[in-house]
Amino acid sequence: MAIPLVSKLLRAHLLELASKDERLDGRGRWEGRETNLEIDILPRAEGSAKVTMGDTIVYAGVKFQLMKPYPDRPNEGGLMCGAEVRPVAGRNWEPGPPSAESIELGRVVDRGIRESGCIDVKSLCIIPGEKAWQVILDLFAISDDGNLFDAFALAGIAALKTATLPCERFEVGQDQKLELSSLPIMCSYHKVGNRFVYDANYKEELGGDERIHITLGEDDHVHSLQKGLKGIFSAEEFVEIMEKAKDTSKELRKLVNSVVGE
Amino acid sequence: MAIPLVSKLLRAHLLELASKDERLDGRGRWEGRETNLEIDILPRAEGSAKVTMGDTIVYAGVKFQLMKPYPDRPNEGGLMCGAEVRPVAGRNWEPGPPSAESIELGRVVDRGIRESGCIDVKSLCIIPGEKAWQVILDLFAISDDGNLFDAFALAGIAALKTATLPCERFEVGQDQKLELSSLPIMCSYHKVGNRFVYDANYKEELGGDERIHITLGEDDHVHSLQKGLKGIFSAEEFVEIMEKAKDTSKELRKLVNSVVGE
Amino acid sequence: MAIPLVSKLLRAHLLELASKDERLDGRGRWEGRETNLEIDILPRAEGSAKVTMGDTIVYAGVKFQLMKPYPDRPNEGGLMCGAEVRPVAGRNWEPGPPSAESIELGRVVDRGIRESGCIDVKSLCIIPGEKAWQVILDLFAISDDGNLFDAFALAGIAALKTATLPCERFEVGQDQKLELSSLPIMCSYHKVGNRFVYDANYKEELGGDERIHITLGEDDHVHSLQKGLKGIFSAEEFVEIMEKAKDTSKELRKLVNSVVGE
Amino acid sequence: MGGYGDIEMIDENGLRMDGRTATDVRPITIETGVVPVADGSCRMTWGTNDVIVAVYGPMEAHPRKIQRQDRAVLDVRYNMAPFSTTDRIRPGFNRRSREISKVTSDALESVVLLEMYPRSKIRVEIEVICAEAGTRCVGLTAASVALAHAGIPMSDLVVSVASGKINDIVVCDLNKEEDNYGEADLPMGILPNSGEIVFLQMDGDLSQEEFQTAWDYNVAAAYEVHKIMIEALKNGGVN
Amino acid sequence: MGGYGDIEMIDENGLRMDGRTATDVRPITIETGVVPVADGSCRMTWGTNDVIVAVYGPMEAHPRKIQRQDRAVLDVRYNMAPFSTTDRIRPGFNRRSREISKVTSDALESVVLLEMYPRSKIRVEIEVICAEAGTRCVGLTAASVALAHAGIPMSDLVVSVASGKINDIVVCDLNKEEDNYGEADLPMGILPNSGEIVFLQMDGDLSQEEFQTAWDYNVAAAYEVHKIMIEALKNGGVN
Amino acid sequence: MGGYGDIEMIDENGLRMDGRTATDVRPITIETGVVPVADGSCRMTWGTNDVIVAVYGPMEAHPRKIQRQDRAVLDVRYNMAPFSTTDRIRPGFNRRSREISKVTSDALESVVLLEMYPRSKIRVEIEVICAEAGTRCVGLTAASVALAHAGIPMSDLVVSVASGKINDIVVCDLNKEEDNYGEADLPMGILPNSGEIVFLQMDGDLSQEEFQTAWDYNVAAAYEVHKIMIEALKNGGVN
Repeated sequence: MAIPLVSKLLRAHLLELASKDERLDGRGRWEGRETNLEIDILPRAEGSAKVTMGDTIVYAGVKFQLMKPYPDRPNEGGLMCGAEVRPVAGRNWEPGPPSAESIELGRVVDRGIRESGCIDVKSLCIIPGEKAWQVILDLFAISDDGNLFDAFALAGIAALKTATLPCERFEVGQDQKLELSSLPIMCSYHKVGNRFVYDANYKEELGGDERIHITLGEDDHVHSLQKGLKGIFSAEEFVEIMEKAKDTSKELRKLVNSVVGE
Repeated sequence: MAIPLVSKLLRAHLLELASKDERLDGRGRWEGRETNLEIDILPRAEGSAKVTMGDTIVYAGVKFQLMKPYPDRPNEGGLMCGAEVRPVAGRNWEPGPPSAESIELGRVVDRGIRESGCIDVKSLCIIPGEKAWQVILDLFAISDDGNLFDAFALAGIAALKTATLPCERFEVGQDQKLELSSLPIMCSYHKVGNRFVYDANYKEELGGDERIHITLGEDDHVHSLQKGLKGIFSAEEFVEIMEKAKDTSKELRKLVNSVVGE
Repeated sequence: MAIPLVSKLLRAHLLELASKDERLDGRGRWEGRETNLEIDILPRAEGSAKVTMGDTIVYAGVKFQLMKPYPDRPNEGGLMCGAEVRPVAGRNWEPGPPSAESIELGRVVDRGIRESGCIDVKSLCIIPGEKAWQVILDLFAISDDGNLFDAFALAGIAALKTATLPCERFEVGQDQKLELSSLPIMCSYHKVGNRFVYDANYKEELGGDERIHITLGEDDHVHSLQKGLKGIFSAEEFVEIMEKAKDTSKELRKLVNSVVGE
Repeated sequence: MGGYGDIEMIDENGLRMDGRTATDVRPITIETGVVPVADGSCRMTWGTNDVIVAVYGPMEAHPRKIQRQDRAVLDVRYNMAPFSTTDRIRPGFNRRSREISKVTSDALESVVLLEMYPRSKIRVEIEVICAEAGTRCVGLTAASVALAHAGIPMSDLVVSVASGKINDIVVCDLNKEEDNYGEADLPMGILPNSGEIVFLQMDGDLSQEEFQTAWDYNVAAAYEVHKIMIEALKNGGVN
Repeated sequence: MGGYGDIEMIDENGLRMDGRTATDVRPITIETGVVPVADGSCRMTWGTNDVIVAVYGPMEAHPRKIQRQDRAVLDVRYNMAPFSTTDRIRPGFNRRSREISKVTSDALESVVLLEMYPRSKIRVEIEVICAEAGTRCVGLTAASVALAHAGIPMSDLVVSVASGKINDIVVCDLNKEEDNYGEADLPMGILPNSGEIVFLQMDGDLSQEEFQTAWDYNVAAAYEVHKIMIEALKNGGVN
Repeated sequence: MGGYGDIEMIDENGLRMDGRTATDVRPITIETGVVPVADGSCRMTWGTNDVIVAVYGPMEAHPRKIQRQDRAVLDVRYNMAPFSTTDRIRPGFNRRSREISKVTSDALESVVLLEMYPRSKIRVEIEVICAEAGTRCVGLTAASVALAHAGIPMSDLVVSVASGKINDIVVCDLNKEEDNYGEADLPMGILPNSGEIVFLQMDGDLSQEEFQTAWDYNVAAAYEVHKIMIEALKNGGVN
């Protein structure tokens, strides 16, 4: 990703807004943008979702492949999660091999899903040591107006929840739903104008400092954390955003359940 | 390939020549350069040819490998066609991964041969689903004075026509000729000075606009077309070069047959 | 590797020193820096050594993998030798794919060991045509103050001499020592101030011309030679350094034997 | 071109398996403005094809060595999303995508008035979200709509259509099944105002007569598709 | 995080397999100046981990396009030597190394006074020679020592420690066996003078209560490790 | 070096399988001007080896960062065409080619008067069209002819020859079969006017005495090959 020059004016403006507890687009500090979730919108994918958060738009598609289980885990299938931010998504995203930014994006979303244990990799085994399903979750950004992390995570878990194992096409029995035992949800906080806000948009990211990504599962269990970018934060600051993440993750989980069906 | 700067003078000169129905090197509009075809000149290849068209010189070499047929086509072998224009061939060709230009070169020549159906891929099968021949045609430029497309296509089809399946070396029976059921021939036209000419040389390419590649088979059947570069042409212009391609392809087919033997 | 600009002053200074038969760090023309060899210092490697020659520090680690023998040599295992000079080792070494310099380093050290025949590749075969050991020798520079070639070669042969085949971990019998039938030793000479010196340091390399690498085995048999860099030398010059290499290689062989045990 | 002619793709009434006549084009929708952060964009569905195009620019071309003193640089990328086909596509370099990007760029360069923006760059990003058959035609057509939506001046829109041959019959706008068993494919890029050509490819086997029919079908279809493009731009306005 | 809980990793007395209590850190040594040609360097062993860090700079940043007018560029690389693990690591590009390099760089940028060296570059090279568990923590901690050894001004040292969970018990500084069977891992980068955080990752499964315990263990351990760092810098001096 | 010594490569009269004595060189032809668009070129056949070299330049070196203020940059590439060997060679990066390019470049830099062309670049492109044994020697020798044909000033031509050992006997200029079963190979690059050396490699096993014999064979052969080079340049003239 090309690094845009950030004017000192933008940073000063964000600082001033923060001092009045305001944000660029009029939102409250912990308020997210309007979020829309659609499912089953990619006819060639075995599971799919589209998430719109303000002007940020992403797709998630699930495909399955047969794999040979790893020798040390003969009874398990696999999960692969790739995030691609191609130059279609914004003027600062560049073509070429994956940037450090998009590698981090993919790995942080991947960990949140993987570490929650929501997919029982043992249930993906077809013949121990010989054949198992590999779940491939592809995250694809169409429009980046900030906070791709949460948009990807939300689209990703929704796409998985709608996915169907294409057993018939691969001639290994009848098609069946991919079972998810829980719904890990990521909430991201960005330090803007010297205080953390939820769901920063692109301009806030541009004039901001560090960001913190929290993935919570059922009963507020923590499954994944990541601090990104240059910046220092205190234990008190962290406690505050963790509290907020507990609330917001519950709301987003409700959204997924209402759209996909529990 | 490095993009050389084209002087406006060259374009103006070409336009003036065109207005008098003349060309840089004195040729007529539809006249090709002196073309020479030699065969069997690469001792390590199973089929080979060298084509000289004026100062453009290329080699084509055929090698065979054993392959496992693709699951959806168990009774077929394969054809692979690669064009390499290494920096030996001219001051503007650069080292490194294949440029967009050389990818287009390889793919256009490949399609002309492949789509003509001149190689019966079923005849390349040795044991269905297990073993088949892969034909590899390597096109290699030594000197680029323009119109590598036609030179590659001509050398390629001639090399294939001289090729012998190395059955003995691979211990699958006795050596035998590769059968070709037809001789697809490519003719390329370049818009220079606002009109199409046949077999443009390097300077004409440099000061020209779009080019059109036509591959014709027996009975003037069309097997492949490609328009390259920026430029607009009319239906009437296309009809004219198609008529010329019918004549020229017959002449070049005669040349191949006279050198290789029908 | 970034090419540092060499001041004419340095070259002039080296020339002047040479005229007085002196060197930058006070050594004699054929005198090496203090050389220290440690073994068994990498707990995860199956054989390892660390060599310190003045401020040049390198590690060598041996790992084993199972391989399928090549079809034309069904009774043989393999040796792979890779040299990596990562940017940790000095301010002019750069990240990215291996430079021409580090490729040459790896290949010259590899040839010295391979061509001496000190590893009997037939003894690495476990089941002919099916399973054999591949010996992987990784050379890794920590600090480059010149003459990485000799440091790598010395660490490499010492690491191999300490290596143990991990038969138990791979479940193919009991662990056993890797047998070496000889100890090839490399000695490198650099033309500095218009005369060859032994074991050039970084500054001498910087202000020097060509270098010559000689690998000698038992009874002074020659196993590998390489001339590197721009420069011209005479037959007489070569005879002189060959004589010196005979002496120095014997001393270094003694060092290896004293540390590793014969 | 597979050319397995034993499957009946056209019935006794001359209708194709999806009910179209030989000259019918698949259903098409166009929506502009679908990438809010871009300077111009559109989504085009054409049969089951689903393609999104974003346009960025004109903006400063950098590094400076890619700048042209007398015109803008056009930077066109065609890409298929990993989930756009039945078998997943691995991200990364791909000879087919490189070639389609190049011919699409060549076609668009023929109509975009690049001389109006010296030293600048215009990026055109074509993303195939769902592929059926003829994605290169959909991409090129949608790209000219997105350029218009971005307000980039052009001498004309480009309409791209492909005709082909199945069961020895020439038909317009092959769908996926027809493409799998088809014997030839002739995609063209047509300027609807002059009838001139900026894009042309073909492979397979066509007699001179069949070739002429396929050409004529493409030109006729281009005028129909053009109407839908104009309608979408009227509705969506220019950014 | 494997999470195979049937192996007993903690005995009835609360002691771990290597004899440590829940809050004990593995043995640590630090030696500075181990890369003589570098501007600053150190070797840190932490359990069986063996990490070497070299610092080069501040030096001119080139090519010029990477220069920043108002500060130095920090160029951090984390790499594992091919022989650092039981299964050999193939040299070359690696997503995991790229990500660890980035988060380490982010953490160090938070403390290095980059504004003091406009237009220049500081290189930090972290090489894992032998890996046990927690190499990213060792790398980050050792990097801050090497920067101090190079005389680069910083607002504070960074101490990085990870706590985790095994057999449903939270413990500090997982060793290799514990890591293999562990159920969670929480690495943090702590500024010992302010208690603030510059690095934070976590994966696995921790309840809110367990999470708090792991956090507290890390903070306590950081103060202990900090003492060893200070001692090493006193002994080794600044280059 | 294979070293399978059970095949008789030399008969009782000291003749090799292709009829040569121990010191005979394979048949050689040289033709200049074979790449018409280049500034200098030649084709050299040596046994079944067939090598084409083109020289471009001196021309402006760009990007500017590769320029040297006091001399020209020499850019040498050695490459084997995919059809040059029995098993096809895949195009692309190749450690062997990279190393041979480097040693060839080092050898040529020793004789080309680069100081005469500050800030410029000279490209030498060596393409092996058909390989037998000793392609690096043929490439280096042909490159010096092509440079002379391009009118680039040199202090001397370079003649490269390799001697080796088969069946414990030292012979000059190994052919393919001899190379397959040979026990050592000593390629050298010799300046025929001074007898000095600019290129030297060796691998295998040679006693000090055998080594001296191989060296002497190379020097003697170099004078013979040099005559053919001079003859070709006389016939072909300078471009």
